[in-house]
Amino acid sequence: MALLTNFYAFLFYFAAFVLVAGLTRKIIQYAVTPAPLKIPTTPAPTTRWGVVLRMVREVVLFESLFRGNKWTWIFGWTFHFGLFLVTLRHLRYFIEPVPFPIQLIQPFGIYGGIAMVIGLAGLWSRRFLVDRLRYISAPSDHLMLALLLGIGCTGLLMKFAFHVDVVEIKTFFQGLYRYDIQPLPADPLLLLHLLLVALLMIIFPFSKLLHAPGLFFSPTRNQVDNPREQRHLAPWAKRLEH
Amino acid sequence: MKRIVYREWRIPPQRYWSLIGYLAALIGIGALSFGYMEHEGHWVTGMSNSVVWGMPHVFAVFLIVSASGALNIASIGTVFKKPIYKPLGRLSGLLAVALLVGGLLILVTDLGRPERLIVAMTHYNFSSIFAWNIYLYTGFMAIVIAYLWSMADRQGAPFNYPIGVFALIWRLALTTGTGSIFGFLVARQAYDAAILGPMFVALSLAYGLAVFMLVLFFCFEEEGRSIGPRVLRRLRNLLALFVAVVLYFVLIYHLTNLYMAKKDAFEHWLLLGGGFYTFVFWVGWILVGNLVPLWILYHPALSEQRNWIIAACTLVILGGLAAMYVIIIGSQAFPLAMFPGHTILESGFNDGVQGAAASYWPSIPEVLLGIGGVALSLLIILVGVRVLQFLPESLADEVVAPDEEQLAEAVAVKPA
Amino acid sequence: MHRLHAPHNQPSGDESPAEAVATTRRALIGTAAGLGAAALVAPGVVLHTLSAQAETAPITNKSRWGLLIETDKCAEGCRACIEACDHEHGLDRQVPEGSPSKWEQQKAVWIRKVKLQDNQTGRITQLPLMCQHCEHPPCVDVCPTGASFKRADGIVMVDRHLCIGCRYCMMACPYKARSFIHHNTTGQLTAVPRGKGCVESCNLCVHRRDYGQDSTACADACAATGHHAILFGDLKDPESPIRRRMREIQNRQIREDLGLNTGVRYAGI
Amino acid sequence: MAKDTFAVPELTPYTEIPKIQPGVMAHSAPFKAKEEFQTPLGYPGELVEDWQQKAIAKMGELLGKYRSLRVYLDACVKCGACTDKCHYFLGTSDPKNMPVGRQDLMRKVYRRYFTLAGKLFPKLVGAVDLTEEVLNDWYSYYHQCSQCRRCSVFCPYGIDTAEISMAAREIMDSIGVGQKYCNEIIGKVYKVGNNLGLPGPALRDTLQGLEEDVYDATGVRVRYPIDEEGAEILLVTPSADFFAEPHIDGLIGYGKVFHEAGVSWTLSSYASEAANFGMFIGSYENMRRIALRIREAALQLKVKRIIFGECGHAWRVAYSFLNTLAGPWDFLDPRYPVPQHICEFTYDLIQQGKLTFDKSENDDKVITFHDSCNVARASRMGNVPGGQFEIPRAIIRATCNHFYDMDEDTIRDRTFCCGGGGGLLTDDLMELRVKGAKPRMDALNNVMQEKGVTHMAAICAICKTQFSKVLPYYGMEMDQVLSLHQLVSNAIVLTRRTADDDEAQDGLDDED
Amino acid sequence: FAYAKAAEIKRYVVDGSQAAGLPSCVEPTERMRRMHMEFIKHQRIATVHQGIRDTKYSLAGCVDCHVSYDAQHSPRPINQPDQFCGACHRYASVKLDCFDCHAAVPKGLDGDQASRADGLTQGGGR
Ligand code: HEC
Ligand code: HEC
Ligand code: HEC
Ligand code: HEM
Ligand code: HEM
Ligand code: SF4
Ligand code: SF4
Ligand code: SF4
Ligand code: SF4
Ligand code: SF4
Ligand code: SF4
Repeated sequence: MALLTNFYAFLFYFAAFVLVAGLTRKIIQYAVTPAPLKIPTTPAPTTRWGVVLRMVREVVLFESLFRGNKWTWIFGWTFHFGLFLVTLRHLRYFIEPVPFPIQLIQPFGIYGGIAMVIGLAGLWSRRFLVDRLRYISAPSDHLMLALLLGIGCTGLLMKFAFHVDVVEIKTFFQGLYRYDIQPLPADPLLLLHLLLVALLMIIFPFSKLLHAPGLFFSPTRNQVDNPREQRHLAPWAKRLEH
Repeated sequence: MKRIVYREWRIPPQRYWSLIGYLAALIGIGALSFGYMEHEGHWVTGMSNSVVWGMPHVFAVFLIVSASGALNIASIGTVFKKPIYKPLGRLSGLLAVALLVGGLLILVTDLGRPERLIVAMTHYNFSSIFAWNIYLYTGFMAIVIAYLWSMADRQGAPFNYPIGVFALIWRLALTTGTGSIFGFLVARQAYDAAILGPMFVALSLAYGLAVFMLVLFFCFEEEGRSIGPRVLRRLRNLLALFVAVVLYFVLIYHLTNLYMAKKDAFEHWLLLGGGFYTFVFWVGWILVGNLVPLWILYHPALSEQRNWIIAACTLVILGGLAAMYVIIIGSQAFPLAMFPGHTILESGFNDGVQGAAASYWPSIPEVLLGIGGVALSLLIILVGVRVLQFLPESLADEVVAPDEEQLAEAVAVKPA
Repeated sequence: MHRLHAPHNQPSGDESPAEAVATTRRALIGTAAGLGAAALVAPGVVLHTLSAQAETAPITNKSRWGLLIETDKCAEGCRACIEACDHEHGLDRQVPEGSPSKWEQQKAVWIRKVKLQDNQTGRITQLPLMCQHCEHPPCVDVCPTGASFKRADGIVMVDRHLCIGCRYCMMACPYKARSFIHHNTTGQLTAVPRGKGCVESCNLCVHRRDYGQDSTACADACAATGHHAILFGDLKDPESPIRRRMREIQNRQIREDLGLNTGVRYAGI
Repeated sequence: MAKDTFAVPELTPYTEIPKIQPGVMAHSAPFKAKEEFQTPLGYPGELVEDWQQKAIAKMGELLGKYRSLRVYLDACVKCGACTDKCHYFLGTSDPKNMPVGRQDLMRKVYRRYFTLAGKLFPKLVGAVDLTEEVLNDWYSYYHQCSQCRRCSVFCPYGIDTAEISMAAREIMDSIGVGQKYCNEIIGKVYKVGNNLGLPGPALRDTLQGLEEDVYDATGVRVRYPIDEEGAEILLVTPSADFFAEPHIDGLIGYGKVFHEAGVSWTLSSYASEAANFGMFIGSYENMRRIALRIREAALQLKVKRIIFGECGHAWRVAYSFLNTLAGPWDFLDPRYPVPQHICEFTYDLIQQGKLTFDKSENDDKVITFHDSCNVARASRMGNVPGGQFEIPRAIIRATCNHFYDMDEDTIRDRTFCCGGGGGLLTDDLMELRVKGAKPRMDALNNVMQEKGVTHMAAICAICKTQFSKVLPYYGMEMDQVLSLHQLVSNAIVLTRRTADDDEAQDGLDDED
Repeated sequence: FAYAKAAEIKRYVVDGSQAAGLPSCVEPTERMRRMHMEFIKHQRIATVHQGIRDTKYSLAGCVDCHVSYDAQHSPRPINQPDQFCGACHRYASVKLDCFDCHAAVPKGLDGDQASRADGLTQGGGR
């Protein structure tokens, strides 16, 4: 028992470290790489605020994807929105006291979980049914979906079929903050759920999941369309001028 | 074959976002009312143990009924194969979904325990017409979405007709079902009538079309797309026909009620002695909702003018709300006849002492909740036409299909 | 014969309080699994006792509970049955909200008194009116979730864990027997949970049924005033007092035309 | 012409998404640049020794220089939204012509050398070594991308395959694998001043001829000046405008507009080319070198404004990059944006009511408009987003009575490339050009059938050339494609009689 | 199922409640922590629909056993944030709306007793 608890405690310390360090490194890398030319996909907003709005629409509504492919949009959006709700619901394990909005969101988190799984199933089926997607899918693309689907299904099973001791789980995670390792209940589903989650955290900075931070750095989406008004010069390009 | 070109609604962003802003504000206010009613309990509304359904239901039933009627245009296009209505099919489907969503949301937010919605979706009592309606509504939504797909996606085209027929049947079932929510209430004198089902179908046709026309005119006007006189005339004639049918059903309904001795008292009350309800019935439902619009629509000069047609549509809608008020609230206010042949002298529970009607006065939160639902429907519509190709590029005479029965129509429908 | 009002907090059995506690302990430790005795002692405070055996098997349709109301016995100005019902179910703990006229319309009422005058003869009738426990209850037919239901023993009630507060049952009930709880509730009784947003009505004092008491609060109260206008009993048992009395006097259902076969019958209307 | 080596696709009422056919376009590759074309641009003449390391090193360098590349190679989730968006895929069915398929050619190499997952588990993430085979694929398929950016419109992260093909071409150039067509042309610009290699005297001849033609046709002396110091406006236009139908009709139109506006203007023989093929090969340095010629010409001729003629990618470089590459433009008149598009100029005059048109001159035509991809998705006109769609249409509406748009999904920012952009406008890629034009041809054919459209106007030299060439493959006439300013030219009513009037007028103008 | 050792687990049972002096809940405590909602939901169906008034999983039973008393010997509503149900549910952020309707203090089963119990506490229901 103690072994298991200690293993998971270590695993989560490690996973959190990889996630944070890896993401920070990637984000810094994106941020310091210059975009030497103005390449927003036009029509593009001509003001900073316009760009913020465009970005919000992309992040919240997946606007471009909506124009691109309705099926992918429906499934993809369902999945991400569900994931978002689930994440909010999960904050209850990590915050004490639980903030009021998180308390309110709790029941929606469950629907979010269901939506997420449906969305993932839809996305995965596209990878088999559409020849173009079959062609571009690497094993990692399938595994990523399997991983998330695995997390979602174990989670839902815990919610609906094999209840676990939520309070102990919370105590375990609260303990991690203080390096005070509390016992983790040894329910198999929970252990599987957590194992997969740790895996997800570890691969996050090394996989296509970088699309989440990537979107914010995409020059075609985050640039203001004002090249005639404002001269835009990358540091390395400036050096050419002399 | 000539293709109908559909285009996203491309009014200037400032204009668009300000429209969305207004609607969002109304929805926000509706949401606040919901929060207030939910937090305080229903005592803050005008509803009581006597009048258990109030303003929210007036709005909700109106929207639901219109939703079904709005789909009528699509049906005429695909099922009855009138090509001139074809370009309107998509908008008609969108409206059907949007109005239904708005209406259902009002119903849900008015529940005593809205958080138990999931219970309503997991526990069914199949002897309840209400439970069936849950199926009818969700099914309707799914069918209309499939219908829209069959109209918009080329792969769907072969299914267009069968889905259209199915949607038509479903739509009739839905309106009948909605009407039967009332029709099955044997206890209430106003409701216990088989004719309520068909009457609701008639109401739905008129209200759905009126809403449809207003939305269509508004969208086209804003963006400067053109609607030719032919389409205008066809829609106008259709509306006139539907309004006339409504009037006919109202007549039949009250005549049969009068004929049944049991319901004498109710009829007498509603048509003469019901005070406010009598007023709403005659002025709201009959005059504003039926007679004036009919007059406009059959008037040789006015009926040719777009603004007058718009006015007629608006009146039909107002009349529709009045009709719902009478049907839903009036019928509850009239006391239950528990002791035929007796007069109630005293009662501990407002049983209609001396035949008095129960009092009900709409409260502000209920009305705002209803308006919020309407705003939500409109928001869905405006977002829909903006992001997807719902609106035909033009309905000018030279673009739309020729009238298939021009001659016959001139004789049959055209006002003399 | 009809029993007079029995004080219902009177210990019914021969168990002494001490024994009761012991039994309970055992039950909770899991050996006797809570069968039978259910008397609990909260340390040093109140002695809770139950007056009868709690039901541990599902109720059956061997009985159908009902009431017989003899209107001519019902006295002008008397409200004993109403007060008893309110007290029994904690309705007297409702806190008025809104204007008095609104409160009149919105407060929960399970049983009320109605005074009628015959339009022809001018005869005045008084009667208590509550849920009629219809055999074919329209409220149950229309309830979308099945929250309104009829127990095997004929009691029509609302499972308030399922009720979504749609009020359709209220629309359907021909007797206006139901109330919607418009307000936040406080101070509910253990035996009668009730709360905002659900619909409720007379349930023939269902907890009394399940704890084996043999009458309803209203009937007991009426008897206590000496009027004996309300008689409770099993409509299926030909030898029950209620059936015997029904054979003796003419009685009918309110709105017999609807064919609901109510469990509450009235004599003298 | 080797018309028969491939089957021309059949036009269909709707452009269907084909089933994939891997490898069907692997054979398509442009001629490689010989040493003579490589060296002027600063590239090795042939495949260098340790090309793999060099290429990877170059890739590393570009990853550090271009955020676009860095983010795009990481971010793609293989959602597939772009897969059916590329006209080359729609026309050829080769899955490596799906934008993501094209990106993956580089991404798999990137993963192998630059990511942990690719280093550890190459199979899992589809990472491969940079082999000769891969390089061949690169050469072949990165020259089947017209850098039209249609894919970036639909990609949820805006991944722009054009950025990746530009980078790939630069990497290939840097190891000595260049494309003949682009590199030769860039060399010509350096040597002569324009893509076609038309020397100054030839240009002067042509322009003189034009003046006479216009005088003959209208009786008005419209001037087509070149190298005139002190003119207010420097017009920079694609060299095709001096040379071929229908381009030259556009140039005639610009002249008439300037004439009516009463402004003085000039062309430059030193910067006699608007196009900037440096962009196609992804070379910032070459792009900058070409752009700087415009700066020099502007300084030399002491102009106050710079206006660009009709050319798509030229306008992209001008609108989006010119300020970056050759700015700042503080010596020009600050009242005008630098640079302006000729359409902006014409549109402003129309707005001010300074031009008179006789629309009936264009009544023999029913027009549709082709949004050139680089204008539509990589630049703007006017001062509101989307001006690049509205301004040309407004000009058409002002000059023609009959105008219909093509299918909504094929215009504005969803427009289909003509099939010849991005440095692919060469005869060695004819099969690709014809097949890649299919989606546009489908849409055109539809409006021809349904609306009776007879002509398609365009505002890009490459589009016009490409269409003139490709239309006949689809059974249409090459002269169905028009310059936008050709319509202006046809309809404009010339009210000023002589050039002298102009000067007098100019004086007045300057005063108010 | 393998459960963590009971000894290692933080307990929510409130001092001064009847439960504090008892070794285990109506089911093994580990099981109760995971399954109590299933038990009482099941019980409520049995009670409401079938009239079974078994006290094993009765909500009233939970309250009786787990409720604690203040200095004046008044029972404290069990759903208060520092009481048995309330504390745990707040920690786990699980909404507990049972006590919207159900009495949160033991009041016995009829009105007269309830009045007496009420004399000892304010409010009660919530
Ligand atoms: C006879 C008294 C009794 C009754 C009735 C009772 N419990 Fe308990 N319950 C206990 C005791 C004693 C414990 C503590 C056992 C332990 O410490 O291991 C407990 C523990 C619990 C726990 C675990 C709390 C913790 O701190 O780990 C839960 C949850 C619980 N009970 C819920 C309920 C519910 C729900 C009901 C109603 C169905 C109920 N109990 C009825 C006596 C009771
Ligand atoms: C809207 C009111 C309401 C709410 C909320 C409510 N109940 Fe009840 N509950 C009742 C009523 C009414 C009864 C029936 C009592 C009777 O028939 O005597 C009841 C009975 C019960 C019973 C059987 C009686 C007992 O004490 O054991 C249980 C168990 C029960 N409810 C559990 C719950 C649980 C768990 C919740 C919260 C999830 C809950 N209830 C929420 C109204 C409610
Ligand atoms: C040990 C902590 C703990 C205690 C003590 C506790 N609960 Fe819970 N309860 C939980 C947790 C955790 C859940 C949610 C479990 C899940 O979602 O899988 C829960 C869920 C519930 C649910 C289901 C709620 C829903 O919306 O699904 C009810 C009902 C409930 N508890 C009633 C009670 C009552 C009544 C008491 C007090 C007698 C009580 N609980 C005491 C931890 C506790
Ligand atoms: C800012 C936050 C994010 C945005 C805007 C975003 C956006 C998108 C979009 C637009 C897609 C393509 C459509 C699709 O296939 O669903 C996508 C795919 C995907 N996203 Fe996200 N995402 C975000 C965060 C995340 C996070 C946090 C995760 C995982 C924990 C995630 C996992 C995935 C996966 C696995 C796919 C691929 C689905 C497939 O294989 O088809 N995303 N994302
Ligand atoms: C360390 C992080 C996590 C912990 C401790 C955790 C724990 C849990 C637990 C205990 C449950 C059961 C909830 C219940 O019974 O009420 C659950 C459910 C679930 N989990 Fe997680 N989980 C974690 C991360 C994740 C992640 C990253 C995802 C999604 C990618 C996820 C998806 C789900 C889903 C979909 C459910 C079911 C719905 C729900 O109850 O919310 N979990 N999780
Ligand atoms: S207690 Fe008896 S007499 Fe008094 S009102 Fe009730 S029924 Fe009538
Ligand atoms: S009297 Fe009303 S509430 Fe009672 S069973 Fe009959 S219909 Fe239902
Ligand atoms: S209010 Fe409750 S009991 Fe009545 S019909 Fe609706 S759900 Fe059923
Ligand atoms: S039977 Fe019980 S619940 Fe019904 S009215 Fe009488 S006291 Fe009230
Ligand atoms: S930029 Fe254009 S040509 Fe290149 S891949 Fe994208 S869509 Fe195809
Ligand atoms: S649309 Fe973008 S993210 Fe999706 S497959 Fe194409 S390039 Fe990748």
